[in-house]
Amino acid sequence: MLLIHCPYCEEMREEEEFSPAGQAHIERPLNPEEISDEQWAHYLFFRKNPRGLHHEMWLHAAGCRKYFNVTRNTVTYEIMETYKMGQEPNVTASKEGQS
Amino acid sequence: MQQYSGFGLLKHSLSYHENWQRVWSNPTPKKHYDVVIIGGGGHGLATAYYLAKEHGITNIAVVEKGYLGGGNTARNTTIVRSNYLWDEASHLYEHSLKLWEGLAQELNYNLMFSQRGVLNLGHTLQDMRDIERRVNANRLNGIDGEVLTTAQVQEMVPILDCSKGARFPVMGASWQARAGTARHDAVAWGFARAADALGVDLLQQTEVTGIRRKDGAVEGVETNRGFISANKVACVAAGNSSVIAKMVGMELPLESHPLQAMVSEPLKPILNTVVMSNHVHGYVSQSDKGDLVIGAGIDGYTGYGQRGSFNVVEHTIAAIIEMFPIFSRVRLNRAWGGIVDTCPDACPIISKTHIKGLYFNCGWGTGGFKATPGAGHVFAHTIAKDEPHPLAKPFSIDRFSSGELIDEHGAAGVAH
Amino acid sequence: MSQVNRIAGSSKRINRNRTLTFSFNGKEYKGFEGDTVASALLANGVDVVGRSFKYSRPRGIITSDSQEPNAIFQIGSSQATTIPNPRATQTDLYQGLTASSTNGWPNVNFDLMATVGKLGGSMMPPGFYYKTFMFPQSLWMSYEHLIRKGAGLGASPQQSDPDSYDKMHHHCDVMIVGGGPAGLAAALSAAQTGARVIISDEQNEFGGSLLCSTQQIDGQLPSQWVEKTVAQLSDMDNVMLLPRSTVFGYYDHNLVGINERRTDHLGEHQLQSTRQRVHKVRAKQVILATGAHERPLVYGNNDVPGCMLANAVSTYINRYDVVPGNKLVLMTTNDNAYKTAIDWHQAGRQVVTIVDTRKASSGELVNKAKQLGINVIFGHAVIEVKGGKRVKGVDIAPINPENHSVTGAAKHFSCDTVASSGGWSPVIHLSSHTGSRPVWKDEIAGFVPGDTVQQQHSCGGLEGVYALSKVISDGFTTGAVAAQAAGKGEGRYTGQLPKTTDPQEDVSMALFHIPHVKKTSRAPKQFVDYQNDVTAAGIELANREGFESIEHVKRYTALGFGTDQGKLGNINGMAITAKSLGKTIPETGTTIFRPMYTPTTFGALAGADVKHLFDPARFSAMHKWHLDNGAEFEDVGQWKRPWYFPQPGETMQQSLERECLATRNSVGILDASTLGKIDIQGKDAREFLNRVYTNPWSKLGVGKCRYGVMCKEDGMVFDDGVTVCLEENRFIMTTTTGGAAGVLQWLELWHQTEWPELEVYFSTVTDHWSTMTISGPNSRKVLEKICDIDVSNDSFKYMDWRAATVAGVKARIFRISFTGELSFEINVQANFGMHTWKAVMAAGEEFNITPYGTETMHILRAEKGFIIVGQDTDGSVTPQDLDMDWVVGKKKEFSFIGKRSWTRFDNKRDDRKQMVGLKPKDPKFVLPEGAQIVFEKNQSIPMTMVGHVTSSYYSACMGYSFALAVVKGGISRKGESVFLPLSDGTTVEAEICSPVFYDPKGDRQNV
Amino acid sequence: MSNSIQVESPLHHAQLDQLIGQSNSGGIILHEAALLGHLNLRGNSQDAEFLAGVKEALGVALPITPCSSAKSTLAQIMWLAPDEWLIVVASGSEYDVEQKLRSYLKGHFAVSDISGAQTILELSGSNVIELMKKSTGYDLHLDSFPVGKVVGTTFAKTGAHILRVSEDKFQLVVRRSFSDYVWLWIQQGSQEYGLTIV
Repeated sequence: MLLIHCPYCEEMREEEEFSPAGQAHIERPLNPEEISDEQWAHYLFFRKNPRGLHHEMWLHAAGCRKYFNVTRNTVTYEIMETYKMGQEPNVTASKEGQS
Repeated sequence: MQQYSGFGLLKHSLSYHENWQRVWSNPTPKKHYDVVIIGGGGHGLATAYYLAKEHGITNIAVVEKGYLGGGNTARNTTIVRSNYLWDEASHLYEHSLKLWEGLAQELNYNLMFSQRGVLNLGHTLQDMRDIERRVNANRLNGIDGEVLTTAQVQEMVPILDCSKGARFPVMGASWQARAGTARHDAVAWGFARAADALGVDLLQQTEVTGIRRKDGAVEGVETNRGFISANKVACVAAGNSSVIAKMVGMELPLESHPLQAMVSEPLKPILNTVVMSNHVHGYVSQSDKGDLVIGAGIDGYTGYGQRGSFNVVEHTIAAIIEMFPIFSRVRLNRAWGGIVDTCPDACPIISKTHIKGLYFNCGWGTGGFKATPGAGHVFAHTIAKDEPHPLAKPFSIDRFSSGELIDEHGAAGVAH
Repeated sequence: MSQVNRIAGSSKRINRNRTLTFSFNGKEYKGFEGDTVASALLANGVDVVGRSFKYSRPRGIITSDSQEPNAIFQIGSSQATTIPNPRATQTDLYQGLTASSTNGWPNVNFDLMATVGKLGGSMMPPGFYYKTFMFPQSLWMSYEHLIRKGAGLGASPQQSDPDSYDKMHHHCDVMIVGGGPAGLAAALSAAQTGARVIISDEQNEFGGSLLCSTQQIDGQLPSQWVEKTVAQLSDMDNVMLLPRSTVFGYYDHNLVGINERRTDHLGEHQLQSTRQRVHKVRAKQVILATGAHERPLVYGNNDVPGCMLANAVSTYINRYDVVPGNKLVLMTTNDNAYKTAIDWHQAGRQVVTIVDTRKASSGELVNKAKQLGINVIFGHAVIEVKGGKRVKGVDIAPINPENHSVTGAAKHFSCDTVASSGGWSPVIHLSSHTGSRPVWKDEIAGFVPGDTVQQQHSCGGLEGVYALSKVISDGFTTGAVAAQAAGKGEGRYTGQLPKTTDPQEDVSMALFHIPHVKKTSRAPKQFVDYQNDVTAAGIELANREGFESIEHVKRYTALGFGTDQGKLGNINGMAITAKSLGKTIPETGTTIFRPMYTPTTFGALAGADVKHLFDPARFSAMHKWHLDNGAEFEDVGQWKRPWYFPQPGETMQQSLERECLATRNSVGILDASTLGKIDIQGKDAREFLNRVYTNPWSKLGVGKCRYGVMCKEDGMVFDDGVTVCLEENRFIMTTTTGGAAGVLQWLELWHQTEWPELEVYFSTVTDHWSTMTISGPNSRKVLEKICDIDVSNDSFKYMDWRAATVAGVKARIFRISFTGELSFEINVQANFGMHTWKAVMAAGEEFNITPYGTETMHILRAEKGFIIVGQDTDGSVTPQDLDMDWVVGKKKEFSFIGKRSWTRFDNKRDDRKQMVGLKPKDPKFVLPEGAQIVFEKNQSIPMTMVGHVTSSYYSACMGYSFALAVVKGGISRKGESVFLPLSDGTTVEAEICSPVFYDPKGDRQNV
Repeated sequence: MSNSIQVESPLHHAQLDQLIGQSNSGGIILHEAALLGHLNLRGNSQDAEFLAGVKEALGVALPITPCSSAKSTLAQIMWLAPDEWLIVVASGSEYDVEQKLRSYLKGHFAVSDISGAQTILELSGSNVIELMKKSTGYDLHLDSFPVGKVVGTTFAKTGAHILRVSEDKFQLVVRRSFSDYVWLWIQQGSQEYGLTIV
C-alpha cells in the first residue's frame, strides 16, 4: 500500500485517495493526420513499462482532483519524488546510473 | 522417459522410492541452439515441447533466470475455460482447452485437470445481455455454454447468496461445463519432463542479459553463463517481456501489473465449481486440498514486485463474503502476487517482429494459464514456420497499427 | 480423571479461582481462566488431538504457539458460530467452549483411515498424485471425487455469521511488532521521546517469552518487570497498546495490518461488540521485535504424541502449571534447552535423560542440570521413538553429524515425553512481506531480515540476539534510534537499563536432521512438516528426482504449505535439501514468506464493508417517492434507478406496455437525475468541446442544446449526451449515468496534461440537480399549468432551453427528447426535487401522467433508433458504425480526439459491424438481446457470425417486436434477411431495416 | 418562492429531526447542517486581481495554503485544490453571493451553485476520533490535522471534504447521492459508542 505525496495538497496521502493513470510525459502528436499508423499506434499503445525507475501519472481522485507525476521504482515500489504536471523529474534512470 | 502409473508407484514403493529417475536433467549450455526460448514458465516449456514433438526441432534451449514454472505459472488461480467473446480469442482458448483434455495422458503426468465447470455470474441487466451474447457466440463457435437463471444457479451452488436482498443480487450466470481447474505446477513440470525427454535443454538459473543481432537478425542471447548462439529467439517472459524487448530497443504495447491471489485454510469440500463475478469483483474455487482459491483484479499501477496493495485483498475478500456470507468466519491463509503483462485490448501478442528470428508470446494479462498448451502449440508453429499459425494470426503485434484490436475486456473480466 | 497434569505451581497467568468447563470431541473437561485450549487439554492428559492429513497418524500437541501444526480444531457450538481451523495453542479457553478434531474418522482415537495410511502410505511419496490416476482421462473426475472426500481440515460454517467486524486507521511514529522483552523495551524507550507509539502482541497479554521465563530481572520475576513496563506504557498518552492483536501483514511504505481479537476469548457471539477489528497502521518507523521460534529436531517417528518442542514444554510448566507427561527425555543441540529439563525436574517429575548431540558443554545450565542430578549423555541423539498414541520410549545412539551416521549401538530408554530443541529460528516472516530477502547468519544458524527499502528496524531474537540482557538493551537502543528516525529524541536511551544476569552458554550445534541406522528412505518416518506429512525421505526423494530449487521442493512436497506456513518445518526442510544437494543453506535459499502471518478471518478483512455497506447505493432526491409507489429498481453503477412501476397484479410486460402507451398517447414522467452533469466555464470552453466531441460547437447559440458524441483516442464511442449553452462561455454537459465520473476525469486529464493553456474549468453538478423528464403529447399542457413562461412551440423550440419557475422553484427546462415525443426536461435544485416532482404529478393527474422507469425509457428510445452507450456499443464501435456520421464535424480545424484512428486499415473496412434495425419475421417474437446473427441459415458449427442483437423489445405502440443490432456491412443490407440461431436450437429470421422505427421524420418531438 | 414549497435536504428521508433528543448519552453526536448555500469557486490563486475580487466580495481573503480554510460573517471557505474552493453561505443566500462574486471577478474564473449537491454532517462527541478512525485513513492527530484544516479524502467507500471545527468536532461535506450511505455507515460505526442526533 503506497503512501504518496500529493504535490498540490503538499502532504502524504494514502494510496486509496489516488488512481494510477499510466506512463507520464506522453505527448499527443501535434499533427495526428500527418504521421504514420505505426507512429500513431506508438502514441496510443506502446509503453516503456520499465522494471526499475518509472515516471508515471497519478490522479488525486479523492483529494484535489489533480493529475501529477511520480518517479517510482517498480520493483521496490519506493517513491523517489512526486512533481507537478508540466515539470520534469529530478530523479531519472540515467542520473541513478541505471539503464 | 520413465513411464508413470499406479503400478509404477507400487513397484517403486518396494524399493523405498530410491530409484525414481530425474524428471529433467541439469545440462551445461551448448554453444549453439536452433531455438532459444527465453522464459521457462508453462508457455515457454509448452512451446519447446511442441517444437520438438510436432516440428522435429529438438536442438532447443529453454533459458530460465529462476526455476522452471516459477513465475505466473506458480502464482495463478488455475482456472481453465474458453468462453471468450470474440471469434479470434475463443478459437484460441478452445484450441487450448481441447489440448488440455488429453494432456495428462500425452505427457504421462497427472495435471489434475478437473472439468468442474465455471459460472460467470451476472448482477445487472447489462451483465445478462453480455452473458447472452457471449454464450450464443460460444455455442455457434462450437464451445459449450449455457445461460442459467438465478434459480438454476442457486440449485448448482446452494451456498451462494442469490437473495434479492444482496447489494447486487444474482440475476443469472453463464455456465461452461467443460471449464475447470488444473494443478498449476504440474503443467510446467509435465511439459518440462516431456520436453527434456525429447532432447530439449532446460537451463535454469540462466538469465538473459542481452540479445545479439546482426543485419536485422538475431544471433543469440547473452546470459550470465555466457553467450549462446541461436538461429531463432523466442521470448515468453510474461511480466518481464518489456524488459527483454528493451534489449533490442523495442517497446511493446504492454503494462506489467501486480495480480494478487489468495487461499483460505483448507476446508472440507463445500464448493464444487468455479464461481466468478465481474461485477462484485472476485472469484473463488475450492482446490482438491480444500483451500478456497480466490482471485481479484489487478493493481492499477505498474509493478514488478510480485506483490500488490492490501486494499485489493480487502475488497476481494469483501466480494467473496458478498457472494458467500457463510465464509465470513473462514480464515485467509496466504496472499501473493504475480506480474501480469496486460495489452490494451486484453488479448495476447503471439507474433513475429521486425527483427528476423525474434518472436514474442506475451500480453496474456490475467488469462495466460488456461492458454498454456494452446499458446505453446501455436507459438511453436509460428517459430518453426516463421509464419503465424492461423489461430495466432489475429494476435500479431501489427494489430495495434491497423486497428484490428480484439477487445476482450468484458469476457476477460476479473483477473484470473 | 481431572487435570492430572496440573501441578501445584505458582503461575499468575492462570486464575485457579475460575474453573472453566469445555468439551473436546464430545467429552467434558475442566481448565482455568488463562488457559489455552492446548494447555487445558494437556492438563487433562489428552494425548491424541488429531490425525495427519496423508497417513492418518495420531498426532498430539507439539508447540505452545503459532507454529502448531497438529492441534487444528473446529471450535464453536452452532452452524453460524463455528470456526474452522483455529490452533488450540492460540485459542483462549472460555466457559462452555466446544472443540473437536478436524480429522479422523470415525474418531481420532480409532481412525479407520489410519489402516489405509499404513498400507498405502508407502505408495504415497511426495508428488505421487502426478504419477497416477491418469487412465483413462474420463475417470479422473471420479478419482478426484474420492480424493476430495479426504480434503480439508475444518468445515465452513453453514449459516451466516452473526458477528460484526470493523477496521481502524492509525498513524504513528514508531510501530512495534511484538510485546516481548525487546518490544517492550523499544516501546518504552521510543515513547519517552514523545513519539507516537503503537505496540501489538498476538498473545492475550504482553511479555512474550518472559511469560514463561524464570530468569530474574532487577532481582524479581520477569513478569513483574513486564507488569511495571506495561503499566508505564499504559499511562502515556502517546502510546497505544494492542494485546491479542496479530500483525498479519507488513505492506509497502510501512503499512502494518493488525487483527485484534476482541471477543473470541469471551465466548461465542458477543452481541453489541465487534468480534475482530483490523487496525491499519501507517508508521513512520517500524520495529520488528518478533523474537524467534524454537526449531524441532527431525528424527524417527518424531510425530508420536508426546514429542514436543522443548520450549513449549517449559511454557506449559511455567506459564500454565501443566507438566505434559511423567518421564522426559530431552534432546538438544544447545545449552538453552536444558532449562526444560530443569523446569521438569523442579516440577517434581522424572527426567530420564538429557541427550545432547554435542561432544560436550560446560555452560551454566548444563552444570546446573548435572548438579540437580539429571543424567546427561553427550554425542548422542534420539534416533527413533517407540509408541503409537503416546511415546513409550526412545532409542538413543551415538551419532556423527559430519557424515550423517549413527556410530554405535542404540540403547532403549522408556519415557512418555520427548522434548527436542534444534536451536532457534528468528521470526523473519514480516520482514519478507515487502519483498526483502532474508540473509543467513552462520553464528546463529538462522535467517535474519535482509536489506529493505522500508523504514524498518529489528531487534532482539529476530536479529539472533538471545541472551535476555542483550535482548532488552537492544530493545531500548532500537526504540530510541527508531524514534529519532521519526524525528523524535536524540537516538539514545539514557534511562536505567534493567539488570539481569544471563547464564553463560557454550556454542550450539547446527543440526537439523538426526541420522538413523537405516538410510533416510528406509528409516521410520522423520517428519519435517507435520501438517502435510512431509518427511526427510520425501524431501530427499524430491531432490533425487530433480526438484532442486527450494521452491520446487516446497511445491513438490508441500513443505510449508500448511496453515502454519512452514513456521515449524521450513528451516529443517531447507537444511535437508542443502545437505542432499551438497550445498550450503544460503546457497539453497529460502522460500518467501507472505501474508498472512497467521490465518486471518475473512470477516475481519472485509470489516464493515458487507451487506448493505458492501458498496454505496446512490439515490436521487425522489427515491422515497419511487419506493412509495412500488418501483422495482435497476442497479446502474452505484445508483438505484426505478426500472418500472408495476401496479398491483401486473406482470412486468404489462407494466411496460402501460407505461409506453401512456407516454406515447398522453404523458409520462422519468426521473433522469442520475445523468452526469458537468458545468463548463471559461472562454475556451467551446474550443475544448470541439476537441473532445466529434461534432462542432463553435456556433451553438446561447439558449440552445446539442447532442454530442465523445470518442476515446482509438476512435471508439465512449460517451454521449446533450450539452447546453447557458452563456457564451458556459455550458452544461450531460453524460450517461454510468459514465459521469469517467467523463469528468477524461476532461480533466486532457485539460491538465495536454491543454493547460485553454481557459476552462469543469465542475460536477450531477448531484445539484434533480431532473425529471415529462414526455408525451400532453407534456406541454402539464408544464403550462405550473410554469411561468410561454412554452408554446413558437417561443420554446425543440433543442432550446429556458430558465423558468416551475411550481414556484427556479428551474432550467431543456426541450430535448429521448423518446421522440414532445418532451421537457425540468431541472431544479435537488433540495426542491421532491417538491417539484410532486407538483408535476399533481398537475399531470388530469392527463393520467404515468411514471416510467429505465426499461420503458429504453423501449421508447429504441423505437426511435437512439443508442445507449454501453448497450448498443461495446468499445469497438465508431460513430460511423452507428450510421451517425452526421455527428462528426468535417470542417473542424483541430484533429479532435478519436479522429486520427478512423483512417486506420481496420476502420476503413466496409464489412465493419454497423448499427441497423431488425424486424423479426414473427412480429410477436422478441429476439433475445445478445442473440448472434448469421447470413447463411444452414451452416455447420462453427458458424460465421456477422453481428448480434444489442436491444430488443416488443413495442406496444407499434404492435410488433423490433430490435437494434450490429451487422457486418449492415447499413447497405437493409431489406435483406438474416438468421438468428438461438440457444434452444431454433433459428429465427429477421429483416434488416432502418433503426428508426417510430416517427422517422421526427414530427412528434417538434410539435 | 412561496412558503408552501417543501425543501428537502439529502438526509430528509432519515427523519433526523424526529431522532433529536431520543438519546443524549451517545459517544457520537451527529448534526446535519442542512440546506446551507454551497458555491464552488474556480480561479487562479496566482492572480492578484482574482484574489482581491474574492476578498472584496466575501470580506475575507481566499485561503490559498493547501488544505486551509477561512471564515467571515458571510461565508466559510474551504480550500479544495490550488484552483478550487468551496464557499458555504447562509441558507438561501447562495444566489446573491454568486452574483456578487460574478460582479467582483474579472478574467478567468468559474462559480457553480452546488447547494443541492451536498450536505454537511457535523460529527462530535467523546468517541468522535474513534469513529473517524474507522472511516478515513487520514491522520487525525492534531499535529497533522489542526483545527481549521480541511482535507479532501476517503470516507468509508466514498469521499468527503472534512473540516476540523474543533479538537473533537468535524464537518463532513458529503455528496447528496452518497449521503444515505454515509448515514448508514455512521450508524454502524457508532453502534458501540451510542449515537445522539442534535
